[in-house]
Amino acid sequence: MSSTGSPGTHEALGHAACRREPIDTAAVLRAVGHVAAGGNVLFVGTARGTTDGVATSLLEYDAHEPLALATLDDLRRDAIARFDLVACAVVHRLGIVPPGEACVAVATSAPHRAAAFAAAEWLMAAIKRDVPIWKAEERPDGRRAWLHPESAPRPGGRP
Amino acid sequence: MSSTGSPGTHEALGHAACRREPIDTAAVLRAVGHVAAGGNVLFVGTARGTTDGVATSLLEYDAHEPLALATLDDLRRDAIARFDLVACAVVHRLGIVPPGEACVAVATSAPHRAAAFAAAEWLMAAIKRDVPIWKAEERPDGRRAWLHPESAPRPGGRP
Amino acid sequence: MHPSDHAHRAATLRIAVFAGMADLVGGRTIEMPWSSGTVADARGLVAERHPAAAALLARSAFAIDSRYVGDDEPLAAGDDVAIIPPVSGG
Amino acid sequence: MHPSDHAHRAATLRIAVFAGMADLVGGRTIEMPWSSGTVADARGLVAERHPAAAALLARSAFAIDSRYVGDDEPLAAGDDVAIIPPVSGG
Repeated sequence: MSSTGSPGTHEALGHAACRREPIDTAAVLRAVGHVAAGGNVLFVGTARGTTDGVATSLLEYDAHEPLALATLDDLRRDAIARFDLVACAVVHRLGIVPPGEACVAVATSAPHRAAAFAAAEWLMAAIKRDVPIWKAEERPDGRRAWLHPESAPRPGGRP
Repeated sequence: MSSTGSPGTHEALGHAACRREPIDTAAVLRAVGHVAAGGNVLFVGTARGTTDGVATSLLEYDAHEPLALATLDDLRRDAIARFDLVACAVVHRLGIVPPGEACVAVATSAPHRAAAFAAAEWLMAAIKRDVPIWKAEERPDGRRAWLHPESAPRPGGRP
Repeated sequence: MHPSDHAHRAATLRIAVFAGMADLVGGRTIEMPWSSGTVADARGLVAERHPAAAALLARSAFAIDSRYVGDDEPLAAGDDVAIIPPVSGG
Repeated sequence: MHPSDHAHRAATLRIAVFAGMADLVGGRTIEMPWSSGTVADARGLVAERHPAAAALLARSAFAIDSRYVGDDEPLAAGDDVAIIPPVSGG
């Protein structure tokens, strides 16, 4: 992991992005590397081949891209402030995602590991709750269903 | 992340290792990739440039290698069983580690993210508590101090 | 009375829709004649034109220029309007 | 009485040491004449020969063949013995 930037630039370290190509997860982890950080966590959400016992041939993600990107970056900066991170990066895949490939990657770094773990877990929960991105699961029979969970609140509670 | 093995081989997925060369952290993450896993966590502990405000020029790790490797593999298998993981891998660096480089890398994968996060945190705490590996911090003045924490129990409580 | 009913020269309101909402309305943009009105008025019009989308619409938010807005917010033709149904990313 | 005192033909016990313990005893192996005895006996001998290491030794475990053993465990010359001080990996 390489050293980047100086301690004074912590708030700006890392980035938020949406990509239609495969996510370079190693690059997401590298983006949070810093000599001030001893704990580095990378979470990668991958498309499973089955969900609740039903085979999934592929996933598709749709998004309100400008709002999704702004929300991802807001959450990234929130995570840095809440958990006193050295850096934080997040990349979400859009479009078709075959089984086994990465849908989302979140990386956090902090002086010690507890903050890096807590921030990555918090950020993943926040992304699933707040970012205007939607997933469809396509079954082998070709049926594709967009997920708009009944249990989810109307979006925008966190503007 | 690639699919490897079949669901029946979960217990064996992943590996434990000690290395005197830089750790390929992306390879550690790849080692736990599987289509049955949707949540993948990679923790990387890196050598900080400062500890408690004191500059550290480098770290050195010593180990009882056979016992360290056996303990790492026991803990890896424990983590798989406790958290119902798809796979788990762990690599610890030995010898001299310059600031910014990885000292330890742990990867976990599970159907959902909560188990992958919990297992990685548990495994890191267990490694720090149970594995016969020791760290020395060298200051810029050349003094190198091996750490044998007063607060730590006598090793072997977990044979 | 619909906002468009008393528009002598009705302009067009374009609303971006996504995911399951796009499936339900049969496209990624809803276009409606529009002179003036609020988000609540737009909700009513969309539900009337696309009854199959009414239930999901009731659980959705509106955004203008990448900012969430409430039902009292005025909408003008030309605004960058989007309907944001419950999310499922990550 | 030390186990070695009544050994007519004393063999050698080799104990691997690491990290701060190696610094304190001045090497990575301790060699002592040995006929028979327990881990407790070996502890006493090491502390006597290396007083500077006594405090850390008291907080350390012994292992034979990569298995932790208690103070009552018998030790034989030729056993693969190691002293394991409190750990600090990760």
